[in-house]
Amino acid sequence: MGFWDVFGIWLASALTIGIISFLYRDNIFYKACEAIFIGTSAGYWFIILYWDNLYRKFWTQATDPTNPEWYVPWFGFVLGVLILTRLFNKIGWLSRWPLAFIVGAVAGLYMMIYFVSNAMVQVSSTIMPVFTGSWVDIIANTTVVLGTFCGLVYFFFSKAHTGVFGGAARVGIWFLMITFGASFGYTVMSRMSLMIGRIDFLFGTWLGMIR
Amino acid sequence: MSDVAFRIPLVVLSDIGRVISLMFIGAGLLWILVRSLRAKEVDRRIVFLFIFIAVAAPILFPITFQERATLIVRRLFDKVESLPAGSRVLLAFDFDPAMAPEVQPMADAISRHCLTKGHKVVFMTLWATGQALLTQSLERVVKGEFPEKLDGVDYINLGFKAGNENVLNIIVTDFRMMFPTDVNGVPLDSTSIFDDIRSCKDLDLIISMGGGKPGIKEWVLYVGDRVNVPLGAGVAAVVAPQLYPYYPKQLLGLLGGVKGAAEYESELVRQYPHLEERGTPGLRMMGPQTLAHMVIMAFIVIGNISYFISRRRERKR
Amino acid sequence: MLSFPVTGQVIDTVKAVPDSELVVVAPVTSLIAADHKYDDGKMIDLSWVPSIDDRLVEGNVMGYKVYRIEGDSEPETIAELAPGSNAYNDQSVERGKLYSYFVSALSSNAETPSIRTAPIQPQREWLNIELINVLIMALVLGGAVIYFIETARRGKKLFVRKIAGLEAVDDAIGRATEMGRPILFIPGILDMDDVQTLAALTILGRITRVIADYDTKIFMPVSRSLVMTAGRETIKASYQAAGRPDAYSDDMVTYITDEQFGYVAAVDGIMVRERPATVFLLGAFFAESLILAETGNSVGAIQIAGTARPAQLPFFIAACDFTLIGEELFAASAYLSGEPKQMGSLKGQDVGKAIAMAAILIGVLTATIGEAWNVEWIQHITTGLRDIFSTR
Amino acid sequence: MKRQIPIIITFLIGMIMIFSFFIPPLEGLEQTCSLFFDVIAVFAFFLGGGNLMRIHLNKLRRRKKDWGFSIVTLGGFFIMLAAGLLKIGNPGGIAASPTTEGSLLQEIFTYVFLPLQSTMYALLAFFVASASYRAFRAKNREATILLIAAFVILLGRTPFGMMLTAWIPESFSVLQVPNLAIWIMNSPNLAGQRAIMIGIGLGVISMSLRLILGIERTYLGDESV
Repeated sequence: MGFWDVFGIWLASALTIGIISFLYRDNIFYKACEAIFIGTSAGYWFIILYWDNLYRKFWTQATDPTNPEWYVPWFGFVLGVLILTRLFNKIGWLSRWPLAFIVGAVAGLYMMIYFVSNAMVQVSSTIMPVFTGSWVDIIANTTVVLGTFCGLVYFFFSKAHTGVFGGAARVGIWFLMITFGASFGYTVMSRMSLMIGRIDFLFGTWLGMIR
Repeated sequence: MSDVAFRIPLVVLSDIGRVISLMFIGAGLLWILVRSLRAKEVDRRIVFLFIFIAVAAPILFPITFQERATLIVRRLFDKVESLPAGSRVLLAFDFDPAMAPEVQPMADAISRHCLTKGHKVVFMTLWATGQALLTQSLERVVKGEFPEKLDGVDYINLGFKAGNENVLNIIVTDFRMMFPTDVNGVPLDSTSIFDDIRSCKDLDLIISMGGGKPGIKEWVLYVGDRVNVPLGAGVAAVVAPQLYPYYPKQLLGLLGGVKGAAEYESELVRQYPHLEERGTPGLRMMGPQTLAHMVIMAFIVIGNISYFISRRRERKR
Repeated sequence: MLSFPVTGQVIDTVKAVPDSELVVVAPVTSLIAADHKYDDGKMIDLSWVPSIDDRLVEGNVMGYKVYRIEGDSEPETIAELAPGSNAYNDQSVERGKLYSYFVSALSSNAETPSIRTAPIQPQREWLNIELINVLIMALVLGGAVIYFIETARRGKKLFVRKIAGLEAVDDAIGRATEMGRPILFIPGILDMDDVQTLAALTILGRITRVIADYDTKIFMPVSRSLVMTAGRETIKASYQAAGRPDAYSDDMVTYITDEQFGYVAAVDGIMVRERPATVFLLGAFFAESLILAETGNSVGAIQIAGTARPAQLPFFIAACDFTLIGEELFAASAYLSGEPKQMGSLKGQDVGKAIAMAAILIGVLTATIGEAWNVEWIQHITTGLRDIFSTR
Repeated sequence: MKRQIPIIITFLIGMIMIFSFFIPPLEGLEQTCSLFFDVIAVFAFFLGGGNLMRIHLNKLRRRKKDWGFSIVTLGGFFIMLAAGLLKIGNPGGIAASPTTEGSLLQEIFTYVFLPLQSTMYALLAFFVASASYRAFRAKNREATILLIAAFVILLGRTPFGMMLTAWIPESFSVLQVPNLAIWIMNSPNLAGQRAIMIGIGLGVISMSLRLILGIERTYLGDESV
């Protein structure tokens, strides 16, 4: 290994320990790591944005003489310039135009996407026969249908959770709680793998203590 | 109750580090338990310390826990075990270096098992990036551990062929059309292992190990569903839930992630104790996971004890 | 039209093979090229019956090649397909041009072309009839939302049940005021092109109104520049509406970095140094959800969280005091506003839930009865219901 | 005027986007909008990055607490900007991708950025532990259900889950803890996820309509709220 490789590994280990030290308490090493992280990452993402969005996506399309729709990206450019008007008090209100554009586009687009892929698809896949297959399947199917139905009852806003309705809502919350508990328990393993990776790096790559 | 059913996790205590770290965890938990019996909350930094030790100790001083295979794993193990010696098994190494940490342990264990049983093994891969991994594990497991086995007689390496599911589409009717020769250029006709193998139909078992595309799904759709050959699989943990629906009809058994590998290794070592010294990476990788899960569960129990005790005290007041 | 477009029956791919050794397979039959329905005229669908030599046992077909002829030009290969294929979807056509196709069956050393299809032009359609059920559903729901908004506007009282997480907002702000510590608002880590960020900003507008009244400090570190701009607009407007424009400052909203964990490192630092009394975590969160929520918890803050990402909800439930689950996040702003017309929109969304619940109930009943007793007309109801909610 | 135009823009664009879903000739609009968004995001960064510099320069000038770290932040920021804009050390020269292997930008990414990122991510392991210690307590019926579900899943991921329940006969093997864990993931968990997802789908419709119809306009800095 050359000097720079060794230097890189020592630097990486120092940064790793600096971040971990936050678990004990906030300290000067963590603050240093944080400052390095913020500075370099903000710079890094600007570089990616600049070359990828402004140069590759905008500039190459907008200046391509063979592109019959070369003028389209320029509308985006104008919207982009408008956002900078915030820097000037008098015309600052113009910066709301690009915001209004984004809000309209996102609201309209996602309204349909979420409706179709979240609501419609889930309803149609819940429509299924319950009493088929072995007793295990029957219980499983009933659970899915009952849970989905009661879960929806819980989300109902127009009726207070009282009486039979309240009972169903209660069952709905129980299902949600099982969902949350189960997903939580299920992710523990993958989270531990992340830590195993860092410990491997510290004790293996850096200190060479792992056989 | 049989002696196997309730076997206490076999912790091989050979290293002093192991003893110390386990004692530390045990004594620490006991101390926390006593504290919580007095209804005292544990500082989160102590939780952090424990979880760190629980993960780091098994990495530094290998600590393993004996697993008991779940049905989904045992069915695959039993199939390999029950096939008569000389059966033809195809092992597909459909993974790349990124997936290798999870999938390689199971690939090794299954290869070892097949060769120990005296099956004839055909190795291949649908992944260009899997070729090097396949060659390496052949060098290590097959040639290194079973020097008496002969290339072309007891096993053969077909290597990689481009074409994804099209490769499967063709070998399902004819191996030679896709693989005129093995990876070393030896014509299949001149190898004795391929004497009576023409297509996938002539195999006794197919096991695909991977987690991407092409992978298990392609093997199920293009091979398993079309010819009547049992199909087993080993996949990375994140992919496993998507494959459960294929079990048990289209998939004989399924190893999911390091846990699946560890279960298989356990069964293997139980059946063939001499294989233990060849290494059980799956069990070893499960060490930190198991200990971490146990520590978390212990903390949940302790947390509830201290909660109930403090609540009872409040009621008394 | 019944002529082979390529000279010779067989295109020999392996020159060295004499004719007698060529493996000639039967061509595909019934090749049909049709315009892809309900698109912008950019696709043509091909379908055919595979060669009779295309079988699993003793079959000789190695695959198929799809050729396209644009106008009068030379045929070009546009796809090579596996044996067993019987359809292809050509997505590289242009409106207003004529195309015809033929498909060759490939053997190990030769290929046999099919007859050529009649020329066809891809067509543009103005309405995607296939999605008409989605359109009707969307209109029904949209109509319900608008109807209830109008009803509420005309002064009819509408009941909306209490949402615990939102009832707690006032107390949470009050607590920060009493303790004299700041309120931290985290709008998720995605940009303005995510609906959850929009939801977070609408909620921000509501709670800053209260914050401005209480004269409490709010701090909003963000990971996207656009969210910073929008957040400043929102807070500024709320302060103006509260009649305290002088109390607003741009420093309330700060851009940190676009990097997910860089942002998390900074916010964690802010939490332990500023010790906010109240933390709002609303918007799109990923793995950082638990890191932020646990750190917030460790400094003793009251935390109100909400996201529409089901994978992160468990962590908020575990580590925060109140969690807005999915739909509640989107309803929050309307609920907090307390305005009748906003509340009306929540009623509209309940109509959607009622439809979904009814569909599930009826669908499951008919599916079960239909399957158990094999009653045909009941099975039709099930299929019909599924069709209404299907999206293909 | 100042107030009306943004509301009209939102309304028009929103309506067009909704209907473009059903009108094939408008298929390409989504890409155009996302291109516009990408361009706007770059310009917005001039504000965001400018704000970052202003804050840290202020800290430096006024010698506020921890001003030393502001030097580090600014240093890192400018080094990255220079490395990326001028493509310093990039083997492919100015025409190559900024993230080419061997360039200064990519080296800093590998040795500084990556370890920080993955360690920050790895902190999750610790927080998962502390959260489960604190949160999984049987305070009421809901919390008890949460606790039991989590405990079964956790147990199912250790060898003990199988060891404790191996005596259950094969015909009831679904009750063995690892299988029970899979069952919980596939049935009640699925049901809960579905209810949440359907709710989200409907919630987004209602919120989007409020935004498009101009009923919800706090984000626009509308003074009339």
